[in-house]
Amino acid sequence: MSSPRPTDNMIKCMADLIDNGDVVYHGLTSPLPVLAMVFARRILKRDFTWASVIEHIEPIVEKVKLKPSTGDPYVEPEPLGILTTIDAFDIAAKGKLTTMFFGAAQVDEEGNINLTVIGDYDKPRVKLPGGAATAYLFPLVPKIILWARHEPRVLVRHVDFITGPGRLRIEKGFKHLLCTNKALIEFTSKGPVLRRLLPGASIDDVLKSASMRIIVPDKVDVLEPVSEEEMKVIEEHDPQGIRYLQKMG
Amino acid sequence: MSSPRPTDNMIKCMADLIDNGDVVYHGLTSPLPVLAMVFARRILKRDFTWASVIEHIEPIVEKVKLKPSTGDPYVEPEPLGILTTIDAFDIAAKGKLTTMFFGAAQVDEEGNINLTVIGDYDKPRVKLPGGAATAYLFPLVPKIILWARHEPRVLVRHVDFITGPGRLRIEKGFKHLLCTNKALIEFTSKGPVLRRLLPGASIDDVLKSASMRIIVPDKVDVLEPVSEEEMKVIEEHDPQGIRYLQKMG
Amino acid sequence: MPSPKLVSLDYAVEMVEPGSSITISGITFVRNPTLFTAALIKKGIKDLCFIDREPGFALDMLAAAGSLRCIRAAMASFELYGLAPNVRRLAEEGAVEYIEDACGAVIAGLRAGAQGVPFMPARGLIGSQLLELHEKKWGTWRRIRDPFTGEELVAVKAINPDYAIIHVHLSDEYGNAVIEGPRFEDELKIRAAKRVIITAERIVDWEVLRGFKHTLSATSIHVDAVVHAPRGAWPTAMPGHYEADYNAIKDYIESSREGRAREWAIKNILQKAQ
Amino acid sequence: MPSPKLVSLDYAVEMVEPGSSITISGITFVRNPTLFTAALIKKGIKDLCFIDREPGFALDMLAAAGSLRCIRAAMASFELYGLAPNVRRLAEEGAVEYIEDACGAVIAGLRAGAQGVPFMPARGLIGSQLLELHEKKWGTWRRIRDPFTGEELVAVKAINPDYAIIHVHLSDEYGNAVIEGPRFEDELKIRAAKRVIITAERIVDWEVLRGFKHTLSATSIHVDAVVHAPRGAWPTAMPGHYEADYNAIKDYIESSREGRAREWAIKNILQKAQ
Repeated sequence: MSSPRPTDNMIKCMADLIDNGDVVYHGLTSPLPVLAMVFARRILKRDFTWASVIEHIEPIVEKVKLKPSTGDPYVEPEPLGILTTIDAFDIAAKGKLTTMFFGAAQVDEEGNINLTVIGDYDKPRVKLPGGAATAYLFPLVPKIILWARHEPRVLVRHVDFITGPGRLRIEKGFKHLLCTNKALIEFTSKGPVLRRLLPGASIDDVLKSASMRIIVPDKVDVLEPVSEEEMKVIEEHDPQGIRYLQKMG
Repeated sequence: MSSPRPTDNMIKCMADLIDNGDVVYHGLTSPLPVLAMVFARRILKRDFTWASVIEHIEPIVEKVKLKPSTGDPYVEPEPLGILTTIDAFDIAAKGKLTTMFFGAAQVDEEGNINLTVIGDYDKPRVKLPGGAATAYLFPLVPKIILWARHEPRVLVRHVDFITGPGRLRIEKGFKHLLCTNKALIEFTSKGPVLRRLLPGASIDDVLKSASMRIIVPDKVDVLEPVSEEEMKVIEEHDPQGIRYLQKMG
Repeated sequence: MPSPKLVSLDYAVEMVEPGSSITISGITFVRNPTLFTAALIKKGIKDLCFIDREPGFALDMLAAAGSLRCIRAAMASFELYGLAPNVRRLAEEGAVEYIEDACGAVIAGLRAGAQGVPFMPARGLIGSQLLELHEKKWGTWRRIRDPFTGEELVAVKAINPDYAIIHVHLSDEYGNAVIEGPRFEDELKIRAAKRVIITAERIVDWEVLRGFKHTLSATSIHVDAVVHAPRGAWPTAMPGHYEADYNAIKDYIESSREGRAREWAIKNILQKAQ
Repeated sequence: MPSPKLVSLDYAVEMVEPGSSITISGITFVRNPTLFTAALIKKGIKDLCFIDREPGFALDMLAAAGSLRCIRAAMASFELYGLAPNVRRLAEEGAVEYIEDACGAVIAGLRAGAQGVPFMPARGLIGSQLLELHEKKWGTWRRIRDPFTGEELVAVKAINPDYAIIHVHLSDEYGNAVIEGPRFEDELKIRAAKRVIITAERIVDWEVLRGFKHTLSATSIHVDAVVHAPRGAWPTAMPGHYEADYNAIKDYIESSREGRAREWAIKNILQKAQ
C-alpha cells in the first residue's frame, strides 16, 4: 500500500461534502468524483442516491472500479436500473438533483468556471473540451462541488469565458464549493472564503498559489489526512492509480 | 355461421381504405376499426403497420379477439413490443402516422365532428365521452376514416360543437372519409361526395337518411357484400358479436 | 438510497389531502389503481380535481362517491358500455366542473410538468372549438408563435398534479419500480406530480431489479410512498397478471344505476382485499 | 409492416450525402457506430455537420479524415486522454466551425426534433456566455417568456439531423430494435433525425422481440436501413457484449499524433471486420 498523496486527501475532502439524502450525479472525466462518491458511501456511510453519466442508478458500490473513462458502464457494474441523463436532468430542472461535481480549467472569484476556451472563442489559444452540462446545471443544482488544481492560472480573478455562472448561484443561495489539492473554498457574496486546509498546505501557500483573492476567516479547519484504512479502500477501487493522471499531486 | 349484416359490410368498406405502407392507429371504443384492420391484413393482404391505443405494435393478427374494450391489451396479444401513445402521437406530429379511425356522434358537411356535447358546452343536453385524440390528430393525420350511423341526427349540416375540424383537413389536401352503414362518403372542398354504396342501400336512402347534403357524382361504386369466407374470418375475431353493439345494423 | 417508503394502504391514503389535484395510472379498464381508489372513497375524500387522458373505471368510482370538484380528461369512457356512468351524471347535472381536454394536449402538459418547464409547444389542436374554451375559459392553452419561424402553435400549460397514484408490476421498498407492457403516460405522471404513491402487485428486493437492462418506470428519487397491493387493479386488467373482469364491471354499472356504486366498490374491491 | 430494410454496410454508407448533418449513438467511448463511421471515412465523405451531446471516438475519426465542416457538441472529450485529438487540432486551426453547446440544450433540441415541434423551452443556461453565442452567432437558442407567467426561459431550436447512425444490441430486418443498458439520447435521435440507419450486433427474428415487455428503442416506422454489424462499436464499449478497448484507443491516439488516424481506423476497424 502507498501513502496518501494530495489527490487522495482531495477525494476525502470532496466526499465529506456529500450529505445524507443527497442525489449525486457525476459526469465524464471524473475519477475524483467517482472515488469521492465511493468514499462517502463506504467510509463516511453517507446515505445518498448514486446517479451518473453512465446512466446506472445505484450500482454495487463495492464493485466500482476506475477506468480511463468515467462514462464507461463497466466502471459502475450491476446497477438497479437505468436512469437516463435526460431523466436526471429533468430531476435537476426541479431542483431535486442536489449535488453535482464539475472540473474546471479556470475558476474565478465569483465562482464562474470556464471549460470552453482559453483566449478568444473565435481564435482560441487553447480549445478546451467543452462545458458539457455546466451551463445547463449551474442555475439548477443546489450544491455544486468544483475541483481544480491549485495554481495561479487556474484560480483566476476573471475567467476568459463564463461557461458556468457562479454569481447567479450565490444570488440564489446555492452551495458553491471548490476542492483543490490544497484547500476547500466556499464562494460567498463577499468572495471566495477558505474553509479548510488540506494536510500539508499552509494558508500562505493557498493564497500565493492563486490569482483569485481568497478571504481567510478567523477559523480555518484542517482536514484529517487519509488514513491507512481509507487508503486501502481508495486503492481497491483504483489499483492502477488512474486518479493521479488528473495531476493534482 | 351467420349471414353478413350492414356492420360487417361496413367493416369491409373501412378495411379497403387501408393501403399498403400505411401506419394505422385505432383508439378506444373501436370494434369496427379493429376488425377492419384484421380484414385488411388477413383478407385484403394489405401490408401496413399496426399501432393502437393498446400500445402493442404488430400483435399477432391471427390472435386478435374483440372484447368490450379496445384498449384492453388482451385484445391484441403477443406484440412485437410497446409503442407508446406518446411515441405514436409524435410520429403523427411529423405526418408519419398515416391513417386513423374516429367514431363521431355528429358529422357535418365540412367533415367537422362532434364528440364533446349535444347542446351547449356549459348546459349540455347530452354529455358525450369526449374527443380523445380528435382535436390533436385532425390537423396532422393524412388519412382519417370516420365511422358513424347513417341517420339524420348524426349526419348533420352543422355540428353542435367542433371537436375535430374537417375543413382544415380538406384545405390541407388530406383524405377525409366517412363510412356509414349505408355508404362511403368523401369530404371534398365542394362538400360530402358519395363514393360507394353498401350492399342493400340505395342512393335515395343515403340522401334521405342524412341531414347533410351529399353530392352524388355520375359514377357510384357498389361494395361487394362480405362473402362467406370473409364472414368466417370476422367471426373468428368476434365470436360474441361485440361489433353489433355499435348498433350499425 | 434514502430511507424505505413502504407504507400501509391506510397510511398512504391519509397522505392525500382533500381539495388537491390527482392523476392515476392506466386507461379505461387497464391498470387503474382501484384498490387505492376504493380506500380513498371509503375515507370520504372530497373536492379532488381529477386529471388524466383517457380514464375510466377508477375515475367513475371517485365520481360515484362524490369525491370530485372537477374532471379534466380527453375522454371519460366505459367504451362499449357507454360513457362512464357516474361521470356522465355529474357532468349533465353540472355537479362537477368538466374540462374536456385532447390527448395530445394532456401529453404535452404532462411533458412540461415532467421536464420542469412551465409550458410545452404542441402541434394539432388549431381549428377545434376546444382551443377557444382552453384559451378563454380555463387558461390552460394559449396560441403562441415559434420564436424562430413565427409559425402558430399552441402552448399547453404544465400539468403538475398534487398526487399521482400509479399501479405497477413490481417495486422495491424505495420506489424503484417497473411497469411491464403498455405504459400510457404513467412515466410522465410519475415525473410531473408533486407527490407520487406507487401501488405494486409485488414488492421485490433490489436483487430482482439488478441486471434489469431497461429504464425504471420510477426511481426512489421520484417516489414518496410504496404500497403493496396485490390484485390492486382489479377489475381492470393488469397486463401479464390478470385480465379485465367485465362481469364485475357490468355489475358495477348495474349498481351505479341504483346509486350504490360507492358501496359496490368498497365491498367488492376493498373488503375482499382485506 | 412494410418491406425489409436490411442492407449491406456499403449500401447504407452510400445513403449518406456529403454536406448533410449527422448524429451518432453513444458517448465518448461507449456504443459509437465505429464500423459504419470507418466505412464513411473510407468512402471519403466530406462537409458533414456533426451534432451530439458528449461524443468522442467516432467523432474524432470523422475529424481525422477531414469529413467535417462543423461540429456542435456540449463536450468532445477523450476523457483522461484529453480532448479528442483531431477535433482539438481542427478547432484550434479554425478548420471547422465549432459550436459549443450544453447538455441540457442538446437534449431540449433533440426533444423538439423528436416531437415534431419547432422549439423546446428549457431551464438553466441563463448566465452562461454560451447563451450570447447561441442567440447572436448561431441562432440556435433564444430567450423567451413563458406565455402564462412571463418567466424568462430559453427556447432551443429543434434539432433534426439529416441522419442518425445508431448502433444497437439487436434489431429485426425492419428496424424494430432494442438498446440494452444506457440509452443516452439515442431514442430521441432516432425520432429527431430525418433518416435513421441502425447498425446492430445481432439481427433477430420477430419471434425474439415478441413478448419483450418494454418499449422498443426504434420501430420500423422510424428506421430507413438496418445493417448487421457485429462488434460494430469496437473499440468503444458495447454494454453487455464487450468492454472498451483502451489499448486500441491509445494506439489510435498515437496514430493521430503521426497524422495516420484515418488509416488506423480503416485498417483496424473496417478491414478487420471484413
